[in-house]
Amino acid sequence: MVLSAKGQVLQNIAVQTGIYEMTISAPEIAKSAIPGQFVMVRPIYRSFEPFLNRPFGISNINAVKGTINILYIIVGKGTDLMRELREGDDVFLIGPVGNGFTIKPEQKNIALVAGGMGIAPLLPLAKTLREKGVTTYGLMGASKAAALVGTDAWQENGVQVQIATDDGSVGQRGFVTALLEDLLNKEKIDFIYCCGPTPMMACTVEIAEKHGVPIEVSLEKRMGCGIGVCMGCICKLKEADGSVKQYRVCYDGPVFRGEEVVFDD
Amino acid sequence: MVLSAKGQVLQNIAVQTGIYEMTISAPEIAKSAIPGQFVMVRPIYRSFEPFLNRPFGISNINAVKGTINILYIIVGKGTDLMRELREGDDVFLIGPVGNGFTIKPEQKNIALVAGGMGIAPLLPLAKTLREKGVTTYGLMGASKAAALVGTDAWQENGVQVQIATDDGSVGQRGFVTALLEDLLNKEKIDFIYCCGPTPMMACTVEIAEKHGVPIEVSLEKRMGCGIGVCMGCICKLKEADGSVKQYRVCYDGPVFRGEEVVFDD
Amino acid sequence: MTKTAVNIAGIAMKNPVCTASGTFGYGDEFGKFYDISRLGGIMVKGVSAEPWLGNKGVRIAETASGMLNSVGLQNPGVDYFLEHYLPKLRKKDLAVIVNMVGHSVEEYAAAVEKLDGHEGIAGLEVNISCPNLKAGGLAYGTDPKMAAEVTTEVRKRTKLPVIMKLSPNVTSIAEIARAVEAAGADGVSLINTLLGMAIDVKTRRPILGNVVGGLSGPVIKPVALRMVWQVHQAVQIPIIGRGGIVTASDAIEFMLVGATGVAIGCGNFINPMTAVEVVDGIKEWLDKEGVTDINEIIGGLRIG
Amino acid sequence: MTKTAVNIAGIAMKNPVCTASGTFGYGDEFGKFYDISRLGGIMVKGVSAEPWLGNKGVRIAETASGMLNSVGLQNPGVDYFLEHYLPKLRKKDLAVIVNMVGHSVEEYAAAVEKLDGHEGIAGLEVNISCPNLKAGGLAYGTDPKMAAEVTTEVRKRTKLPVIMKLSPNVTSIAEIARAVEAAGADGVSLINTLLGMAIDVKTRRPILGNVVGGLSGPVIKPVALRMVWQVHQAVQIPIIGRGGIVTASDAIEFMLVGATGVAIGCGNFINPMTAVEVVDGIKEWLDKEGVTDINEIIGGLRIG
Repeated sequence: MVLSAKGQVLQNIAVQTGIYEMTISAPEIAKSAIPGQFVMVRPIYRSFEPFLNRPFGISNINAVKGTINILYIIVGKGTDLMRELREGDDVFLIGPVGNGFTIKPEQKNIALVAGGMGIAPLLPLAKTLREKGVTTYGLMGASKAAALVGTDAWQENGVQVQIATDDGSVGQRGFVTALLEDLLNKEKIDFIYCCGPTPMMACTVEIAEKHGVPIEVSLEKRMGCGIGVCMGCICKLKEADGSVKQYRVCYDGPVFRGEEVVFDD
Repeated sequence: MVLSAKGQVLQNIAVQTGIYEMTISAPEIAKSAIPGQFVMVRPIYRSFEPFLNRPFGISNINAVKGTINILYIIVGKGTDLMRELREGDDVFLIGPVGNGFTIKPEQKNIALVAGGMGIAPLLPLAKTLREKGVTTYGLMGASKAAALVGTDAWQENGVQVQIATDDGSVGQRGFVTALLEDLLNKEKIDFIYCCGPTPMMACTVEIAEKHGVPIEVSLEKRMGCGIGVCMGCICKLKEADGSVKQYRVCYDGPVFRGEEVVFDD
Repeated sequence: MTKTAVNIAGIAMKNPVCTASGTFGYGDEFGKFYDISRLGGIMVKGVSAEPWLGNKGVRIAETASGMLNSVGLQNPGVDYFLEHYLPKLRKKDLAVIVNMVGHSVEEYAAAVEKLDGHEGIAGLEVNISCPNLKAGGLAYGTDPKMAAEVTTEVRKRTKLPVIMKLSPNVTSIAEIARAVEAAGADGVSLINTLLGMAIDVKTRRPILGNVVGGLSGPVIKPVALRMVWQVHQAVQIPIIGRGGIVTASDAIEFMLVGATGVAIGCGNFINPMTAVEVVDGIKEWLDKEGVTDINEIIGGLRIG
Repeated sequence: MTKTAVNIAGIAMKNPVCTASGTFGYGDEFGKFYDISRLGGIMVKGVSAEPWLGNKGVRIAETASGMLNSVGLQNPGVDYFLEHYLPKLRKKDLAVIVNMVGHSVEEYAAAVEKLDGHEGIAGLEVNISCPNLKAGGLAYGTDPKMAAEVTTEVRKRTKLPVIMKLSPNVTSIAEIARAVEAAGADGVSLINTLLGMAIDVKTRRPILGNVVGGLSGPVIKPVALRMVWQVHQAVQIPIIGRGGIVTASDAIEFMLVGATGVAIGCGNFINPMTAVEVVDGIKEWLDKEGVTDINEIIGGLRIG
């Protein structure tokens, strides 16, 4: 069940330079959301400007408190207005939208591979995996220490965290995909979940396939509606017969099996 | 000096059903404003929607605290958003704009005639008149008791208040102009200041002229810019030569000498 | 009991509210939010004789109080629509208006021939804002002769009500409306999107992969109202009005200037409940105003 | 030192930012906010050979991210302008572009004859969106022949640079631009307002006393950018771009699609500092981007 509802801002704080986390009271959405799903947000409840809602992966789901969290980075008009929101302000929400990650019982050792803000959907996933009692490795890639978000939340959920930064200001210098190579060489991993910039996901899928490990990726695309009708967020998937077809990231995804995705942009 | 500045909401409360009073911190505007001037307000500082600023007569000027007040009634999108504002929110302001009331030393007995929200500019005027130590009568007309605003503030400033309501739920039943007739028959009034609905002002001017009492009226018109360039708020004035010319309420007014105004709408 | 039913060129609808083509898919997705049988009608996403892939690159750009799209009419084709979507829509209680697109008169003809005679189709809406590839990409809807030609070719191939969807990118939309009326159109719907452009100063590139796109949203409402009003004075056939409708008040404004029906476009994007909120809001307004039959307000604008 | 000076059809401006006609009066009012010599130019409120009173009733209606106006070009006439405003403007360091209006070719001719030869006028902008009373109120700017005729008549009466202000309410603005270029225009400015309408459902009446009005504001920017880009590809003469510019980024977008100069319209209404903020913002952007001469970005849109 997808809902369009009024949410109330409970907290809206900076967690890094230019990166904010908003806690929103939205009981019905929190009740039904699963890891990997997202919400469409309109910052000013009573205004149609900015016009389009913004998609944000749900970074925390608290069904008991009836709250969800989102992480956002200030990029333009919409996020600029979101930053201004304070406790008690209303936001317009559509959610939970999209298909979440699939979790199979036979999975015992799991790797989460995140790039930058891409860690958002992998945070509630870590929580769920912990409840399932599986061993989870969290590999995080960021440009620099000051751009790092979410790894604490991973740790709190028992994830074995490794970090790679472009400038080496924290963790290993280089790409997160190098960490994955090492991990797959050392450990037997049953399944990989990945979210981040397109090139990073493309490379991650390549490595996963090389090691024969199944992988799911969560794609990000500019979206108009988030509910499958505007045809703005098209991606290409390989079909069983080898042909390539167009799908909607918001409605058919955002989570897809890594091997089927055509990473062409 | 007219300014375009960021103001900060200090308080925003309902003073009647559907009528609100906002206290805004705007030191430079508060420093230079005089009674009868107004401000243009954009409710959401960071948004151009709603597009046009709204004009509001300044209902209180506190140069010491650096604050101004405005009274507003919920009529549409703009005022609806204003109602949502809370302490600490920013608003965009242009002001003080327009020409205030003229106050001459020889005036000893003064009548303020207000209709509904038209009392707003007559509130700071009452304050100034008290400082000048003149005797001030305040005649207020409203549809009903529940639509009455500002008369307490008049009283606090030593104004001798009389009220007329259409339904008689408070004060005398009928029009405020009847109160004026009585007053002018009883007392020697040097000058009248008036603000309210057009028909009420037209009638007030008629009575003032009949009794040979000079009068200033503050006109209200739908405005685009409030600074004299959009030509949206045109009114007609009689010239000395008997001809009729078009003037801008926002820039050439909003205060005009009663006898020169052509009340044709 | 307030009467909200309208009849548009033989298409009976229990209320005047439709969803505009390309903003509501084929009805599936919105089933998650409400029963689409609450609507007067659905104008399904435009279908072509053969499937279209649509445009490459970025397809959506936000603008002030609106958006640009250059989706390029991606659609699975008439055959797929008839097989997979029409059967589901038949089960719903609303008028199914099939929007058709084409790049040549032959393509329009092929589409209508495939669509004609299928149970459950209440009428056809013909999008003539598509570029005529044989006329250097000039849109059919920008020339009275070309618009009339498409009308004639579609008209002669079906008994279904034919509604021509007019382009606003013209000097005189009344002239185009008269041309399609004379060519046998049963109704017109307007406005389609305004041609626009958005630039990214950081990259110094157009935001849309297709460079230009169609502008929609509340931004175009003033232009749409003006054009519906002009067309209402120019032709006798009924009008379905659209352009930035996001509230019941918007919809009523379109009916006052002459629209018999209204269509909700990207209002469906920003709030999935928009269309049903408009249905309910119109009803409330009629009751408040004491209007017993919605048909009384069509073209009821008071002037002078 | 970054070069921000541009030359538009012989009109030299220290920066490309002008204020659009009808949104800045004759410069007086804005002196309260800043020294108008900071601007590249001013396009004064349109003047006619004889004074015009403008339209009756409500003249302004707010719309989503924009506004409609039906002021009706109220102005005190050329003579009054020359006597009361031009002397003050001469003392300012900015290009004074005089906007002209008329209801007949004769009225345009009369206005230009009165204006020609006065010191301190840098150029003329000719508003051809006015209705041609002899052609049933059809706007000159909506017909290539009529637009060319006005251009020719103005052109032959002055040596001043003549800039024709184009109407966006046309099927092909490129066609109109070519017509006025062929008739001797030195430049074009676009876009004028889009014809629109606003309705008050409470009264069921048009909000504007004139029923229809001109739409401006951020709403029209996507259409304006598209049209400037089309005209830039169609003609050789320089373009002054306008339509919803409220930020420096907006102005740069117009220059990227081909405008040599830009004009701030109702952006002046919502924030009196808009024009100077745009002047400063453009300078900042050029420095940040390492562009040493603003002329480099004109038409510098990257495609493909």
